[in-house]
Amino acid sequence: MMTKNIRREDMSRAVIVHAILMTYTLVALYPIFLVIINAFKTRKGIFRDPMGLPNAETFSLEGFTKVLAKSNFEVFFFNSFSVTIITIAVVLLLGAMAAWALSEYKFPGSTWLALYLAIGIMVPIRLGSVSILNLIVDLGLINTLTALVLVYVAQGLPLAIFILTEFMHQIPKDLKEAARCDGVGEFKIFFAIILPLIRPAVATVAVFTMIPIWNDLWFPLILAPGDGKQTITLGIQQFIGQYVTDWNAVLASLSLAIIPIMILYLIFSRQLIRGLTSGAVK
Amino acid sequence: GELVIESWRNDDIDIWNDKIIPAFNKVHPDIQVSFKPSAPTEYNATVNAKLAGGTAGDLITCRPFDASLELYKQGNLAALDDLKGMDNFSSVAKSAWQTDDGSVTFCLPMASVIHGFIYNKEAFEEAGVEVPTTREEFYAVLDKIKEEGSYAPMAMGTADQWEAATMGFQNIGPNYWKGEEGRKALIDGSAKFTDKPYVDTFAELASWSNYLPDGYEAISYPDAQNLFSLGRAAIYPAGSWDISLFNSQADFKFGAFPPPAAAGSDTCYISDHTDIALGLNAKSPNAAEAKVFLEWMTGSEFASLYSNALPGFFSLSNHKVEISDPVANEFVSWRQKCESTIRNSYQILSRGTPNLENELWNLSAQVINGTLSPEEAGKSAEAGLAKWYAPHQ
Amino acid sequence: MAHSGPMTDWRKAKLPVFAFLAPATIIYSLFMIYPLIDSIRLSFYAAPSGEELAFVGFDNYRTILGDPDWSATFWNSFWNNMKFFAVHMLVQNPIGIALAGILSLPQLKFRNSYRTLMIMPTMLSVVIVGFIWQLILSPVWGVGTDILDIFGLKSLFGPWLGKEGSALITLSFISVWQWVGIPLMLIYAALLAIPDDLVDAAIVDGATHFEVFWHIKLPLVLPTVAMVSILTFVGNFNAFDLIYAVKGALAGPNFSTDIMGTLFYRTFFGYQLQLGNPSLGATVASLMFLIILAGVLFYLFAVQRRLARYQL
Amino acid sequence: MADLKLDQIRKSYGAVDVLHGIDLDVEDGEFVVFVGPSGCGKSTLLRIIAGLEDITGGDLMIDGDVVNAKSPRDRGIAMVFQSYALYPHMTVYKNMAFGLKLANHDKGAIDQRVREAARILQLDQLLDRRPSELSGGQRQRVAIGRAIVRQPKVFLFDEPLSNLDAALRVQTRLEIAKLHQKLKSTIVYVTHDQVEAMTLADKIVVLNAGNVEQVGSPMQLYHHPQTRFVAGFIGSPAMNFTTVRIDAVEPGKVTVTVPGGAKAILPFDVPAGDIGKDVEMGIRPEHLSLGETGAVSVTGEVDVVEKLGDSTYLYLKLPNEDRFTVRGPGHSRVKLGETISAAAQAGAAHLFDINGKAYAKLECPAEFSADD
Amino acid sequence: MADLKLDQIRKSYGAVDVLHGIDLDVEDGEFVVFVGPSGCGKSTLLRIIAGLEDITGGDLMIDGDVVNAKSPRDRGIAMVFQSYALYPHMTVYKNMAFGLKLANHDKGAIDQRVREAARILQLDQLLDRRPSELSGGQRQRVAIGRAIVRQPKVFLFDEPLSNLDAALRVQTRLEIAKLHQKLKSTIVYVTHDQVEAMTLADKIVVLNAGNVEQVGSPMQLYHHPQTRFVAGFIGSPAMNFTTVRIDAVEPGKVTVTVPGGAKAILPFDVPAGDIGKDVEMGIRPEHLSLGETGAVSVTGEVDVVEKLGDSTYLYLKLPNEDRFTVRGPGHSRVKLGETISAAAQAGAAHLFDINGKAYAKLECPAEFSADD
Ligand SMILES: Nc1ncnc2c1ncn2[C@@H]1O[C@H](COP(=O)(O)OP(=O)(O)OP(=O)(O)O)[C@@H](O)[C@H]1O
Ligand SMILES: Nc1ncnc2c1ncn2[C@@H]1O[C@H](COP(=O)(O)OP(=O)(O)OP(=O)(O)O)[C@@H](O)[C@H]1O
Ligand SMILES: [Mg+2]
Ligand SMILES: [Mg+2]
Repeated sequence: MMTKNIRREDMSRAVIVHAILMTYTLVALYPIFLVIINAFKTRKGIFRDPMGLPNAETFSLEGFTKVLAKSNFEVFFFNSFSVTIITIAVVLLLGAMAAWALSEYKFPGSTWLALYLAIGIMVPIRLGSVSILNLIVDLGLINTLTALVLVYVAQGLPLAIFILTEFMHQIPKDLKEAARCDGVGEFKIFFAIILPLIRPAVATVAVFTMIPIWNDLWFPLILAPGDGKQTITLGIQQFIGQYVTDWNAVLASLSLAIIPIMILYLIFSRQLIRGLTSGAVK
Repeated sequence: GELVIESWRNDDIDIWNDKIIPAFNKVHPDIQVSFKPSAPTEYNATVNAKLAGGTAGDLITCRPFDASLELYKQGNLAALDDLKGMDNFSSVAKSAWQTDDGSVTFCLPMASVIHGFIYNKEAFEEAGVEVPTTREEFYAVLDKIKEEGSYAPMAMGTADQWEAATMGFQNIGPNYWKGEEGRKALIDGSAKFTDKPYVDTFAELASWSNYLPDGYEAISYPDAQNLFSLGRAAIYPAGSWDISLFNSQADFKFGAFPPPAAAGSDTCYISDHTDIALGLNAKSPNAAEAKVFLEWMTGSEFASLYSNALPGFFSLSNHKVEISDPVANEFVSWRQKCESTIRNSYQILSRGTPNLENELWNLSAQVINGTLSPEEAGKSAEAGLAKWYAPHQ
Repeated sequence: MAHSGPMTDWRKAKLPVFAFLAPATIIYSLFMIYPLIDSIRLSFYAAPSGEELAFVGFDNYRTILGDPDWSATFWNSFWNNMKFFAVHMLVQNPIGIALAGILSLPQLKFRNSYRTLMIMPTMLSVVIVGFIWQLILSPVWGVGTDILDIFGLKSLFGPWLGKEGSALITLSFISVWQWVGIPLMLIYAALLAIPDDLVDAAIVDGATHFEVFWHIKLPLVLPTVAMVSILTFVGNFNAFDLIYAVKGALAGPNFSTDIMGTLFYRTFFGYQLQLGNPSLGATVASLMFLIILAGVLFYLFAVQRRLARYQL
Repeated sequence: MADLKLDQIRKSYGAVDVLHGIDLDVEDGEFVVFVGPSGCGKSTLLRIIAGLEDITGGDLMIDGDVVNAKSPRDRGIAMVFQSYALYPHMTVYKNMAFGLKLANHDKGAIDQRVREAARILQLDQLLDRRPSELSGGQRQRVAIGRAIVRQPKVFLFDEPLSNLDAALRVQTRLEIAKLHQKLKSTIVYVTHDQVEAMTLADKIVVLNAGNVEQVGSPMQLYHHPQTRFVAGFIGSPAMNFTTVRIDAVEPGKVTVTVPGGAKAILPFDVPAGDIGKDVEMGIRPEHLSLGETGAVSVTGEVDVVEKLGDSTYLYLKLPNEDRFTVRGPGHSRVKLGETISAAAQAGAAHLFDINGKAYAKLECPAEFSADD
Repeated sequence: MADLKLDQIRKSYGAVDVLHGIDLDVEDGEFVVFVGPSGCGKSTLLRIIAGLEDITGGDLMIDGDVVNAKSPRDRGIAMVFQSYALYPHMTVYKNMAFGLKLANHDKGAIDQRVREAARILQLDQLLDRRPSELSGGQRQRVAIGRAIVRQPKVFLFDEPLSNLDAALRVQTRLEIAKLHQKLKSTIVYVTHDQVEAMTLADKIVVLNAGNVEQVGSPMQLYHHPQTRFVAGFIGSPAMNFTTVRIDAVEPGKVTVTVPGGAKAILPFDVPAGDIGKDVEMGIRPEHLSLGETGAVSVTGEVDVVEKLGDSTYLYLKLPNEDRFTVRGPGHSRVKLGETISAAAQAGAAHLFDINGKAYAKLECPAEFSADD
């Protein structure tokens, strides 16, 4: 009964479509899977049969025990987490505020300011490392997570403003005007109406901002290499030595480092899906 | 405050934390020391940035020659000539961390590394070959093992480039250019890379491609280490620092032999490269404590501790050090029978652009990959030097 | 930038406008623009070893572009970068577009799961990505050979990362693998904004799903495709990490994987025995900036203007 | 041109049943209009005919062939969407030619058909414009043109006029009517506007919550609604309803008490068992006359007066709080708050049982019956 | 509550002049409706009153104060938008309370006002829902509620009903009318639907291309349009127009030739200079009777028939190709293609000169004049 009404071409199309999607999903995930299974193997297990699942002979938590014993992984996590979360929060707030001002208000030089704020997308901030370091030293922020947050915020703002401005344009004009007629002040309009409305866009920006920060190695190295301030990526680095690489530990810490960012991503991605499927802000 | 040591030696954290620092603290319990390595590839950039920003640690691990010299010239490293115990080091040992005229020494030499070949004793037994003593025997052994087929004759790759230069070119080269003699001749311009010894070195290197595993172009340094330590290769062109890894990972017996010279040559040459030293950040607020630490490092306790904790890193001090590791001992014993030299690209010759060391990485890798002939490699290296180095112009 | 309508005159809201813009602009100017300008300023100075910085005008630019060695290196990295970009344009974006197109098919089950999973690689750090792919492509460990063996293509396997001819392309593909999520995400969002009615109309008009995609959806998301392209361009010409993680700053073999980012790094910070030269490094970076700016301006004036954004 | 047969068509989205078994015959050349409140399933049914939705149960036949499993392009249908769904990046010409091009018609033939359709719809001058450069009415015509060129067996329209303003709506409505006369094509048309339904349809299908409430010609539905729902839905302003009590029944006659206590004798066949029950009586505003006496008369307070110029709507509140709309003349002098009476002939009344089913009306003057 | 005065209000966007000097007085408690075709500037004018657009020239006074420079929140207005513009992330209650909360009213007062408004609008049950969970009509009421709670001096409505379906539109229209009666507030209301305008307004302002075309009560506009534009715009179906030739004039009387050749004597004062000119005569469909003879009579071929149940619209094509709509009875038997005549009383006719200005109509039966 059911099948009679379903077109054959639909069935075959569904099969092909899912075959393509699954193939690509496999391509996307298999390498990650490799890292994770190998993290649970002995060194010999890793290199004798890198594709094999850990079995009785090759299973080992050696990497994890080493990582957890030798390094303050909790501290690294905490540092990475706090830097990432705080940066995201600040970038989103300030970025949204600026994007709002740029998209909502007409003022002399607004186009130039928008361009000025976009330059940051085009140049590698690494170039300014020494000046940044000097600045941070002058501000007495060296070896603090604050230093990282400030730099990451500056780094994340241009793209955030760029994307959020686009989204802001989509907010129905009526809504803002209704609020103005309601006697709502400009700040309140932004915080009580606009911010809640662009949540999906905010989630997108959060993901874009989060990736490079979580994975950055450079600024933690020069701005906050101190004890108790290392981030997770920096933490992993300690297992990649000059001449000796501790593969078990590297794989274990890589796996451990994947988890939190995946969790963060999944959190944002629910908002993201909402954003994508609800046509932004309608 | 606390003394912070900047280093690229990630690998040594445990040794410093578990052995060296506690030993120091037995003598000076009031001085806190912490060892803060960063990734080796990022080290130079990081330290430069930190020095520029004034946030670097008190003690800076010194690369040999120009990298450190530049730091000294910029006023980032303090002169250490007046350090007590500095006379425990030979002038050769200090040469890597002195101004060109030798008037100032700015880092305390710590260790050198020696190149040679490590071999799998079981593989040699299975193939029925003996440790080669001449170049001809060396290739006979390689041929034999290749023929026998159960081992890759030699474990090395060119993916990381530096292996090709450091474990290849600088390993076997001194036998061609007669060690220090050839190295100095390059510096004063009396020898050129287009000369026979250099072309011959490249040529020998090129012949290695026959003995390397398939796809060696994409084999990286850790790959090669693993190939050997997992018992899949017979010979491993080594730096002495590899010993400790193999000690912990190889479950077969292995030995070492120096780069074989041509049959009939009377002297053998080895690369005994001054590799690592420790300098004092000129702006360190804890200079006094730092000096105490450095002085302690000139002593025999440190020499013995360091050489034994890190088999393959050989103290550069004049103290007699008893090395318990047999293979390390084997390496250091070559100092007696062969002439020592350092890598020929390190002193002065990498001061300009193009940089000779980096050139040699590239050229050695290309020669092994077969994308460049030995003659062209020589010409290219020479042309690079000629660009900026007056004696070669 | 398209504006939805008349904007509010700032005079009515003077203080708020200032308050909204100030924090972002200040942090950004202080920690982004000031350091960048300060560094770019360096490109007009030179500091012979141990001496003070001195103003040298365009000398550094003359060196980079005029000196045969430097210019060879520079243009080599430029062309490599173009190839790197070309692979992204020809592979990453089409794959992203195609996957987004498939994901936006009506009545597709599990679309969100697929999408979430496909974007995973984008979340990884290059340390991880470089490591994984070196492992897979290593001739020693045989993961790659084993996988090809499944399809009977074992003989095709080669040390791609190690050959001059293939290393750059291989790295580009790895980068594509990692970043496909971005075009996928952006174009998927744009595709979802196309009203269902349009698709239905085309289907009733006799179009297959492929024809709908080709004739209707794709033309309508072209502005997004263009935006993705320019982001790809900017991203590619700023790229550095992956090549550095896999091949080091020397970008071997024989500089065949050297792109502007690695050249900049090597020049600015130095590498191994080579000392960093901040002045020349800043010069390279300024040239990179000019190239990127040229690309962006080209996009703004030649491409974006011609692409009509249709009111959907 | 073709006929269409729906046989027990059912549709569910997951657990939600949207259509509960629709039976319908559409003859060749007939203009059928689906009406019904929002969400009743009109669009769903139309999309099922188009092939845009799968059928959950039942059979759909076009020209005698079961097409359940056929894709839209093989059904010989063309559809005009409420949003017009014009391809924004194509010119008017290309919009119309698109389907033909996909079907690999040769260029000359395409051109001829497009120009012919453009002529009929007076789009000749606009062929090079893009949809964004057209007015609403022009867009609407392009959408229709796109359907015409394909020479489909069946035209499907989904609320094609609802995005137009009042004047344009009237005008386009007339054009569609003329088009139908000219093409003699089978048309299925969805709307929730009953003026459109009344003026365009040969046959109206009233849908309610996924069921067919009644099928018939506009006049049949207007004069002989079979249910209270249809009675209330067809006609504008809507029919007035109030509760009346059945006092006595005779064959073909029923006596009821209307709110306020007056009695009325109406020509309905009501079973004796219903005596004493409260049922609903309906009278259309246009059949009520102010102040006049008639068979049925109601009295109430005027609580809104709407003057439209040509006529005046008076909204009465009856004693039982039910509300009656009365259409008075344009120059009516009735004031807010006044209590007035309105009356209608017995034949104008409708009577519905407690389930909303109409009682059979017996005697019926021409004025109150459909005869075509 | 307040009065409103517009004095030579002008508005341009850059070089585009949108409003060309609007004068208008709105009295306290008056319900004023702006009508006009799309793009004529209705919304712009409303938004100027709200303070959402800057004034280019002229003065706007509320309660005697010039408010040109005041921001919306200081004007004591409340606005209801066509799109409702409800805050999607807030419940109905919060939507209504939002403005008050920001004005720092105390909680109890807010709650009381919101509940009172909810009661008036029958939203009591919906206070905890979000806008996405409401029907169109309910959303509309929330939007109105949000305006009510603020107890503004002036209510502004911008096409509040245009997103609703027909039934809901009628219902909401009545609610707004009652609300006005209850609150006695000053209301400015924009619509392009003239039924709304006619039924709601105390005073209608007809705008055309940025100018006030005519201001007056609905009946004044219906019976005494001062221009052809107003005549055609007010009334549904629209007034019929055809070209007539002026044959002779006498004081208070003009003889014209209608298409087809018949003569008609109409009660207008036409200057002798216009003899021989072609002018436009307008007659509303509802004033034409089929077949009857009258002062003015036109003959034409029926080219469309629309049966609406209660009445039938016949579309005649006159000999000069002009089209006349005639409203016939619901049971009309007229067939397509028939040639029929329709006639009207002389008083029903309107006559416009070549500039579209109405000629003064002299004698006028009550039926054709506004007297309120
Ligand atoms: N994809 C879907 N999933 C679940 N329910 C759906 C879906 N599409 C439609 N429905 C439901 O089916 C019912 C019928 O919808 P349909 O669009 O046919 O209504 P309609 O009669 O066209 O209404 P309108 O006049 O508002 O267009 C509605 O209750 C709707 O909520
Ligand atoms: N920001 C603007 N810039 C330029 N012209 C504008 C702007 N806003 C409106 N207009 C123009 O002003 C005129 C009046 O617009 P307005 O919105 O007031 O019309 P309206 O009478 O409300 O029409 P509708 O019935 O379609 O809502 C239109 O021609 C419109 O194109
Ligand atoms: Mg519908
Ligand atoms: Mg408007």
